[in-house]
Amino acid sequence: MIPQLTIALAILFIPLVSFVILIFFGKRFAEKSGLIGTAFLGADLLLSVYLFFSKMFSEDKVWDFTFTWIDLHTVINSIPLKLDIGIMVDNLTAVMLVVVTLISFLVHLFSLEYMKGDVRYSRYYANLGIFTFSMLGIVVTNNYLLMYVFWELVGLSSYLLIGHWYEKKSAADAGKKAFIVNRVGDLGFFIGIMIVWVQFSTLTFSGIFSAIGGGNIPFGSTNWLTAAGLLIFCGAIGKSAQFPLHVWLPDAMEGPTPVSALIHAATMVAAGVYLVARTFPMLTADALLVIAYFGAVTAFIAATIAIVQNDIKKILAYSTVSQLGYMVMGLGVGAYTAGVMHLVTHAAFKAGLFLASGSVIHAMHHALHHQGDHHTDAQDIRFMGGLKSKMPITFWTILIFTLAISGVPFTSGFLSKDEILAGTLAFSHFNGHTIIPIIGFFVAGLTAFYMFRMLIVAFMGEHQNKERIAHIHESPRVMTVPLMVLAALSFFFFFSLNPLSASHGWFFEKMTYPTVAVPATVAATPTEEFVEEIHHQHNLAMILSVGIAGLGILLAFTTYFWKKISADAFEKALKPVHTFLYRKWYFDELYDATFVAATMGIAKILAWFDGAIVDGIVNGAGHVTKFIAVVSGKFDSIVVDGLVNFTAFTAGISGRLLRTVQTGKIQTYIIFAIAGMMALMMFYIG
Amino acid sequence: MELKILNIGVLTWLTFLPVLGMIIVLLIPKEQKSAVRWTSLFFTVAQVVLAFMVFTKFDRSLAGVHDASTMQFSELFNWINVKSTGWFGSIKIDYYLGIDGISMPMVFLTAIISCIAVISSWGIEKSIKGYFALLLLLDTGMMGVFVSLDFFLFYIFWEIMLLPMYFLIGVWGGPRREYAAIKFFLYTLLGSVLLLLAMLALYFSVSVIDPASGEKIHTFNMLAMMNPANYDANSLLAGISTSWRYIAYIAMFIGFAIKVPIFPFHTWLPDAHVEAPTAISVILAGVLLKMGTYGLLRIAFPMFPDAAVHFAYPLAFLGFINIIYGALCAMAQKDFKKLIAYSSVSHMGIVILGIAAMNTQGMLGGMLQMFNHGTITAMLFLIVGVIYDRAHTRGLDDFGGLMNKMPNYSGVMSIAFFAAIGLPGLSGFISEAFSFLGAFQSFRWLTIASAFGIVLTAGYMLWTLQRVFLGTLPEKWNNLTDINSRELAMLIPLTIIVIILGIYPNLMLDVMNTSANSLVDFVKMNSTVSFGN
Amino acid sequence: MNLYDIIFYFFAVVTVGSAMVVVFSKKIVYSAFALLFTFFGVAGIYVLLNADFLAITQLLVYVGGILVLILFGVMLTTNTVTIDIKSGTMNLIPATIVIALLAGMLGGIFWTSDWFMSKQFGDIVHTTTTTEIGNALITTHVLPFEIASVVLLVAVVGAAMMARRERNN
Amino acid sequence: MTITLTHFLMISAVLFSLGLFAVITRRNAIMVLMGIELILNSANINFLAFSRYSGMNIEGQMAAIFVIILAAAEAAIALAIVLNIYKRFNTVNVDEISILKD
Repeated sequence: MIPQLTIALAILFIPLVSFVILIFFGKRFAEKSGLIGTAFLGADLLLSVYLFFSKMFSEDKVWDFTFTWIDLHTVINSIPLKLDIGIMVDNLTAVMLVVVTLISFLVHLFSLEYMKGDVRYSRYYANLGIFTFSMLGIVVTNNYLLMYVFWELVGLSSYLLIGHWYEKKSAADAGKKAFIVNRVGDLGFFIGIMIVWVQFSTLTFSGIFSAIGGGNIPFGSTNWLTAAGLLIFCGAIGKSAQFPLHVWLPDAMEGPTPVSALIHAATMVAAGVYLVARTFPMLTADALLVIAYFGAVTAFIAATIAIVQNDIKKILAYSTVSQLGYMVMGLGVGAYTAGVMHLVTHAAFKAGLFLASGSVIHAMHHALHHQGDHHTDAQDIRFMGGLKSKMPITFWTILIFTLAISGVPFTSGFLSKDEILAGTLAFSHFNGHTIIPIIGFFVAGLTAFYMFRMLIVAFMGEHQNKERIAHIHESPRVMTVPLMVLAALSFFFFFSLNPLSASHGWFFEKMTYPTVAVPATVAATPTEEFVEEIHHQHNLAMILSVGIAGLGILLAFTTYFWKKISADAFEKALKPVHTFLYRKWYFDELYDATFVAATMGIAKILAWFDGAIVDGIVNGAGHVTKFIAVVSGKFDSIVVDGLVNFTAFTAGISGRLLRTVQTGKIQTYIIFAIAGMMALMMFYIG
Repeated sequence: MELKILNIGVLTWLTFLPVLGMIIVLLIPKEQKSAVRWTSLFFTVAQVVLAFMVFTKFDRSLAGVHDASTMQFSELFNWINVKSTGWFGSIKIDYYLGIDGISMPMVFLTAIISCIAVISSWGIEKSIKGYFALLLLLDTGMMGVFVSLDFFLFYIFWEIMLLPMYFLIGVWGGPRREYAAIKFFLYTLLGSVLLLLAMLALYFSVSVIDPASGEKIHTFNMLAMMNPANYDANSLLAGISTSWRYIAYIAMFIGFAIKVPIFPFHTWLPDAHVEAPTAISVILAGVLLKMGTYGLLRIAFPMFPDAAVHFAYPLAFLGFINIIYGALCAMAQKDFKKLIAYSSVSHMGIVILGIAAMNTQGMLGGMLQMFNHGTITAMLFLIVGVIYDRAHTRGLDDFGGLMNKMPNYSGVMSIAFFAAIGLPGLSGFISEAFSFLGAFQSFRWLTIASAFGIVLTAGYMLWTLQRVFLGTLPEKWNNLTDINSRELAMLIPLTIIVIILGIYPNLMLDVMNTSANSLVDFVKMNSTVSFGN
Repeated sequence: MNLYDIIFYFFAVVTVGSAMVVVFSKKIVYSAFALLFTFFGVAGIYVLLNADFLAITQLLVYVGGILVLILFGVMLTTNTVTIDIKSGTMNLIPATIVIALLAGMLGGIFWTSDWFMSKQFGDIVHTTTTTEIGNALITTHVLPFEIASVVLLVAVVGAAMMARRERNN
Repeated sequence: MTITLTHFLMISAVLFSLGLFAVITRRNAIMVLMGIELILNSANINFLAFSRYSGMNIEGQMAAIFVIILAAAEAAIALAIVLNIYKRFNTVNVDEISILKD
């Protein structure tokens, strides 16, 4: 193993050490546990940065270390059957390592103040530790098995963090929902892994791709190859909250806000995108098309919902879903580097947005607490307003983030979003699916609109409650510093020196397209052709996207700042549409009424079936046996034992019997006579 | 490989140590309750130590299964020898013990679970002597089943185990204990009868040359029964894929299926579990259920390879039903113990699915799942027992918010729950994954359908976790105390096993691997061989 | 379906229907009057069976004699005709079973039996049978005829005597 | 389908069953009497039907004539008995007149 990989291993395990220390000795450290966690993550960040630079300046394409974890000592299809696992660092991993450790570190820092006085302060930092560990695991692994392992661990830590305040039923519910919905996606992922393993007897990326490149196709059919790709993508659907499994992410906002920033904005949900990027070489054209459509539909649905939400975290949650859809769409159309870049830029500005909203909520909470007001929702933007002057740092950073997410030039968001849009245009150029770029541009406009709506309503204008605003203060340094760092990272110069095009920056240079492994007959457009076309579409995409974003921003200002258009009137006029969007397209209701209700119903029916029918048969058999036993017992005591007595009684009994027949009523006799006659008739005739 | 203590084989020690303990327990005056407890504990701990010795000395490269020369720690004595009795011929029954990769994990599991059962029975007050004596007898029965290589001996141990179980449920159980005990007893007895019939059919079909006299005699030797050459040409079970062979296989299968339990023979399980005291539930779920699948692997598959291959798909289908049906039934339960009982049904379905696949991964997955399910379900039942001891109720809806009240308990519980869900890093994952991977190779769509079980499992497990441990604590449980050190002493070893096997499953897989491969090859090879020709 | 058939079914329906009223009616007076129609129907069936003399005899004896007797009996044994006479029933269930079986049996036998049929059936001329009956009564059947007349005489005398003795009481 | 012997026999069977039913189930003696009349009528139908379908044999009609004669006599006697019973027990319900039993 080369030394750099030892560093990678160190990066991976440092957060785990933090977790172990805090979970077992957290009580002892109490208030200091936050500092301990932050210190570990700081070290981790430094190592990641070092590794990043050494990888960037290295000539090696990939550093890889693989060893056999389990050897089954048998062969299948003349390949020895064993599970190889290991770690690897390529450019994508190096970047992701920095992204994860940086944001995790900032969130640790931010939480020092935000979570102060929490009942489970040390548990919180422990959970952050195990989350970071699992997320880093996803990033550094070189095979699907470990990927799945860490994938599930990420799910677990997300469950723990969402349910941090588990006394609240909604928090516990949200955690459970997140885990189960993710499990549904993971089920597909797992089936995909099964297909891959059964065919290739290996789960390392390089092994699989070289096998496919060598013409080895699952079950000899490209359809199965497409299916395998799509099933693995199912994992991404779950983790990255893509339609139709996006429902868990907004609920996950029940967790502490810094957690939302780390997990549900920057890293964990991006894992799905990362998975698609990793799987990219084995995705066929059909699979990519489906992925692109899933991304587009997700981006569209989430953006429409975000327009009407009032909870600041809900708005950000849906914008996250929408942006994730964007990234998936980007990968789906084949704009690999753009998708990955959007993942990175989005991580910075979305984490910033969440932390800023955390700062606002923190301040609001404080003020409300001071007033003794426990009814007003601290997260509702309608109760904010005019916070600009009170919280200048928060305002200015959030403005930068909003500009970035809206895709305004000179920001990082502009660079990546522009490339994705150019990619969609190129995609439609090659195979005529024009709906994808249309959705892409439309969603860009929507994004600009709802983000500025949030900004204007929350920060500008007048605050409605004089007393409350007097108590609102800017958050302490420990919270604003992370905001400023992230704001700085939202500018273009970190990714490309040319503010209008990323394609000549270091990112595009280092993050080259992976070699496509699938057979040429089912592969998407060849990379060179596609990149060429992107260049052609670049200017068009830039002009359109800037224009549309500007339009969205303008609309937001006219509606909410200058109030030239009445939002309320619109809302009234379009009541059904508004309700439909406000209730999130009724996805939750739909799932509750179908899947959840059906499962519970079937469960109840089966439980009844089990108790009443299956067990009933068993008990019935028991009763029958018992009855037979009783009868045979009676037979013994009455017939066999009483045979002697019976003989003696026969005369008496028959006499008594005959006496009852003698009713003295002639009609009864007639009946007997007829019956007897009929018996005789039967005997002789019949 | 041999290991002798005082010139007596280690397997005999393992098997009969608890009987020794039972005798001593019966000699202790009944006033000295703690002496009874400590004696039982001493003997079971000694058993664990022996099992661990065997585990470390076990040669991982020897296959066993059908080959007498690679059976380890084997002991072979003539036990019953009746000279020619008319048409019956001479009867020769051997005292034949030995272990291979299939039985080694089970031996280890039995020792550990028995020891933990003794610890968890510390609070038993009602006729304590009888209780521990029966528990130790049960231990012998279970251990004997896993080490005997003579079918007759196997059957004797199989029956020995029934009786203490009946009394332990029927005397120390809950309110409906008699019903549950009788149900369990009758159900298992039905299985035993079918097993006996199949055994006799095998006995009369197989004959070997007696080395002493040189004449051909019938034998109960399992390994002889696996060898196609030993079947008499015109006997009942000669030939290949004959209907008699299928009938014998099915009879044997039902005998084992009742123990597993496989749908629709599973209904004794929830009742027995609910009524049984905690320690007995632990043994029931931890060891007894494994006997069914162990029987399939040790007896049914190698002796009827043609039928095993022929009925592989139906078997896998039953596994599928077990997985889904068990999970759905569990979801609807309101009783904590019943829920765990149904989850056992679901998890044992994974074992069935894995071994039905008839390939190395599936077989290994199934066998590992047998061990892992033993430890995980034991933990779950202990967890229920802990809360039941304190609150005297098992209603899931009666609780809530225990996480704050009992943090250590909740920590252990979380590990058990997530292990049951199959979370990577804990032991349940790798065995489930292998079972599914193996099954996928053989039955593609069925496995995909079965995989939905993992979503359902997550559903009911998390729901339970939420109902019991999250939320707010009801007023009435304010005086609950956290788990004490005795309870921790029984849970911690299991927790450690669960975590270690989750990270490094090779520890167990190594032991089983050679045998599993050998079993798969043996079944595949003999499935096309005509018996007795 | 010719006229003969129509007439047959008509009488059949009258006979069976009214007989049912006789049997199942709750009021005895209704039964008595329904009996009248039954007798008429039966007489019609007699005609269809080429027994014109008997049909007339049926009407005379049954309707003119027996029915009137029955009506007298009804009136004499109940206080008034108008009041609902609760003529209760008994043995309903065994009777129903036995009768149903019997009816089924009879019907079955009648239906399935292969009856002896005269070959000259088609040639029969529809003429009156009165002459033939008269001849038969005074030739071949003279002894039964005489006995019947004695029986009738005894019956009439006996009935009168019983009625008278009862009056004395 | 023309009318055959069986049709007449069926009517007679129905009449017979109804008559017997009345005899068995009715309490009122007069109803019993009516049932008997129905039975006699059904017998007559049989006589005539067989006579007709066996080639216009006059014997059947002769039997029917004697049946009618006897029916008339029977009715007269029976009614006399009923009237006597009524005087004696003040009821005509046959089930109450069960002195035969004791």
